[in-house]
Amino acid sequence: MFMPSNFDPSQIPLVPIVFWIMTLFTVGGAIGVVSSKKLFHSGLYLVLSFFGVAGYYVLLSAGFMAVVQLMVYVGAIAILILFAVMFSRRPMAAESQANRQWWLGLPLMLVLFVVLVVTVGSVAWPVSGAEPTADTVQQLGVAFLGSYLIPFEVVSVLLSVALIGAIILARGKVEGEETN
Amino acid sequence: MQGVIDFLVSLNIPYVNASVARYIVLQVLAAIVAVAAPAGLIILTWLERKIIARIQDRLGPNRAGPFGLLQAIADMVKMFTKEDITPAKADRLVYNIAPGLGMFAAIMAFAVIPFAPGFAGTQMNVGLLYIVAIGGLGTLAILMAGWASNNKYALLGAFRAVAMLLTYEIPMVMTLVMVAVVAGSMSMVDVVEAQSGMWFVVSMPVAFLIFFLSGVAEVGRSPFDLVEAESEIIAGFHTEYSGIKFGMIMIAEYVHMFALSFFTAVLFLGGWQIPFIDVAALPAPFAAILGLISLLVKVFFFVFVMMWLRGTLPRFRIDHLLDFGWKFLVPLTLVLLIGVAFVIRLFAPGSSVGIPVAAGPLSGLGMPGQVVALLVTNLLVLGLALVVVSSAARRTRSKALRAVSAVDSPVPTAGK
Amino acid sequence: MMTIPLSWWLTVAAALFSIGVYGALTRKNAIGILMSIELVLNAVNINLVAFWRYIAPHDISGQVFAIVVITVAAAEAVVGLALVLAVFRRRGSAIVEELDILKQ
Amino acid sequence: MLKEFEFVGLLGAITFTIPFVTLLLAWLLRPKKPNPAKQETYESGVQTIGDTWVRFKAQYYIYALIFVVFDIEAVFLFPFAVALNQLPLYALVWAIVFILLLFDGLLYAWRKGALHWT
Repeated sequence: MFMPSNFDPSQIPLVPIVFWIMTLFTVGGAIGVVSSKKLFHSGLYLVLSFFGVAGYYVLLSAGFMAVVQLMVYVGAIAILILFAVMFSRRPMAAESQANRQWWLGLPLMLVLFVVLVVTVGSVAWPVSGAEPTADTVQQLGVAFLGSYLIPFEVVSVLLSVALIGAIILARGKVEGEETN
Repeated sequence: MQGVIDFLVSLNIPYVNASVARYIVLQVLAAIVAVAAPAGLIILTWLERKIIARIQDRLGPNRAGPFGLLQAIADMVKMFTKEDITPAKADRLVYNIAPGLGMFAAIMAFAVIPFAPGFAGTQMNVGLLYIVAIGGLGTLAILMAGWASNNKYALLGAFRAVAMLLTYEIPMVMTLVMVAVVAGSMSMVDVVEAQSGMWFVVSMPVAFLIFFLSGVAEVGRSPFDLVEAESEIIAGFHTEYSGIKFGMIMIAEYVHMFALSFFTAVLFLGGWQIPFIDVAALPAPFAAILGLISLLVKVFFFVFVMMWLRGTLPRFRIDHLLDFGWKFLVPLTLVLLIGVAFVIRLFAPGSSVGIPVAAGPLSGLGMPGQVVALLVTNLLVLGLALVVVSSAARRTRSKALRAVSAVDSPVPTAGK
Repeated sequence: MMTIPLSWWLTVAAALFSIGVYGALTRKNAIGILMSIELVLNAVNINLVAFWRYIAPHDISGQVFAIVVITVAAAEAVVGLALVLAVFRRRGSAIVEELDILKQ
Repeated sequence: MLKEFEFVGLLGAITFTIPFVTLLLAWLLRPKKPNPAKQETYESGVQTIGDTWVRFKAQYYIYALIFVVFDIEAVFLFPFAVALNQLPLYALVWAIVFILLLFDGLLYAWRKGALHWT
């Protein structure tokens, strides 16, 4: 056997490996979203990207965020987007989805990325070595109904307003609606 | 589980220290779950055919093996050796991914189930939300399958399925919130332990019924099987699937049904608990075996109930189904949630951790009082809902009657 | 756990953000633009949660913000897509460049 | 936290391979004789007319829309549920206000007939 005698599987760099797989999902999915020719496939790449981000949250010890990411983005928003895609005309037409300014957008994106990375590299982040407390969910509940009570209530107002607005918009009556 | 780990370490196998042993045990448990969940299909399909046959006064499968026990295996062989046809117009990649994704989602749901005292793969403190999150992947798989088939029936089936899944997910999530409120935690292990005094099915029968009903709808089984209503839209979202890919969709459906039974047993019937016996206090091997048996008995009870439902009830119509979900279950669960949260807060013990909180005014009554109060709340809310519904129905009926009589006699009868 | 430096997360988030901005600038279809905006919001969320984990793990505010961002993203998607549908119905197109009624 | 998701990861890794193994096995066993008639879209034997990917009923979309809103509501309710015993009584009142505000949205949809299947 080639294993050293003091082999300890907990020393396998599991976290970086998972990190890179999730990066593959997230960034690969994102590139798919902006470059796919079929809109429906863009939506599926978006799901892949969301999934990768959920993996990030697990690595960042934010289990609640990870599950919420899956539940809200994959389970709800992605479905909504795919529904909307199905609604639009010729969602599978393999035509270029980019507009005329795409050649301008590309260098702009690269400049933006470089600027961001340089900024990230130039700041000395005050990283604290502390571990988060075990039950973040409970903390969240106390925060929402304590110091963040007003955002909490505003969220419900925002959601119901969004719901009402969206229903008004989506229900505009048009003749010749197919009823299938 | 700790016992098994200690045992492995005590064997003094080279390289096997505590953390290696832990990984080995977890990995073996994962392998068992990943294989047993789809393999349970063999028993489930056989059971289903036998039970449905009994209900319909037939014999059911009785050729392959004793009592037809090998029927499912024969079916599997058939699935594997059938030609797999991909429609020429299909979106090939998505078409091929969808069944696998559905199967993945169904099996992954088992990750958070505590099988016996100390035997849980994870004590994740967001277990209840995890169930919902993984369920979302299944919905996505159905949408993908229906869309990629490029078949009108499949697309229509997928739309129906997704509309129904979304509708019934809300009452399900709200009952999960109620469970979290009563258990004070979102971890499945804590939920089971919170039921050591009294199963939630006793204190929250209405929440239990709603959970099970919407669960059956989530699984897409009869009477909620208009996802694949054969007589209306051929086979719904999997019209175009054949061979093993059809088999995979079927496996996903059965695994999902199995998982739902596990969830219902764990969340409302005390998981591995047995009434009047403190399972966790027994010596380790007995506790594990007895706990697992107790859980499986409950699981198969729910499996049986689901088959019974399928054998007895006709299919819902889609508008009735959606109306039932949105106009009855969702308001009912919201009101019930408010009631349950109120009762639990009234009975809550005080806490001095962090911000000190005064005890609820009724906390002196203790556990029995809380159970009775929850039960009364549940029944009151249900009674209220039924009164509202029946009065609304009466109003609609009399309106319809008036409309009919107005047509019959265009000249209104003069005066009284 | 802390084997990954904070800057990696920030770099990944920056990449996601840039890709999202690129998509929002160059996609023709309004739904594609909305998808790109979702990417941007996800990048923001990665940053928020990474800062929470590395800089102030005992202060839950980072996660509170992230959840509020998710909520806003959902509200945006709900209204945005309804808007796209309404426009699509009236004009028969979800291509942003063809929506030039104000020019005429 | 990472420990809690270890099992999910392990199970995920195994489960991920199952569909591939199944497909591979079936690929080895099954016959492969495609022909154009077989690969036609199945519509009970009738030739399919027109495009499948057409616009569908807006009603489905409206359900998805209401669902998203209530899904988010659940995200806020779960932390509230877990923290309930750590909260003063007035916090419960605020949570009920939260629920009722969203219920209001549902009632609006109901009154406007958005939940009505046509």
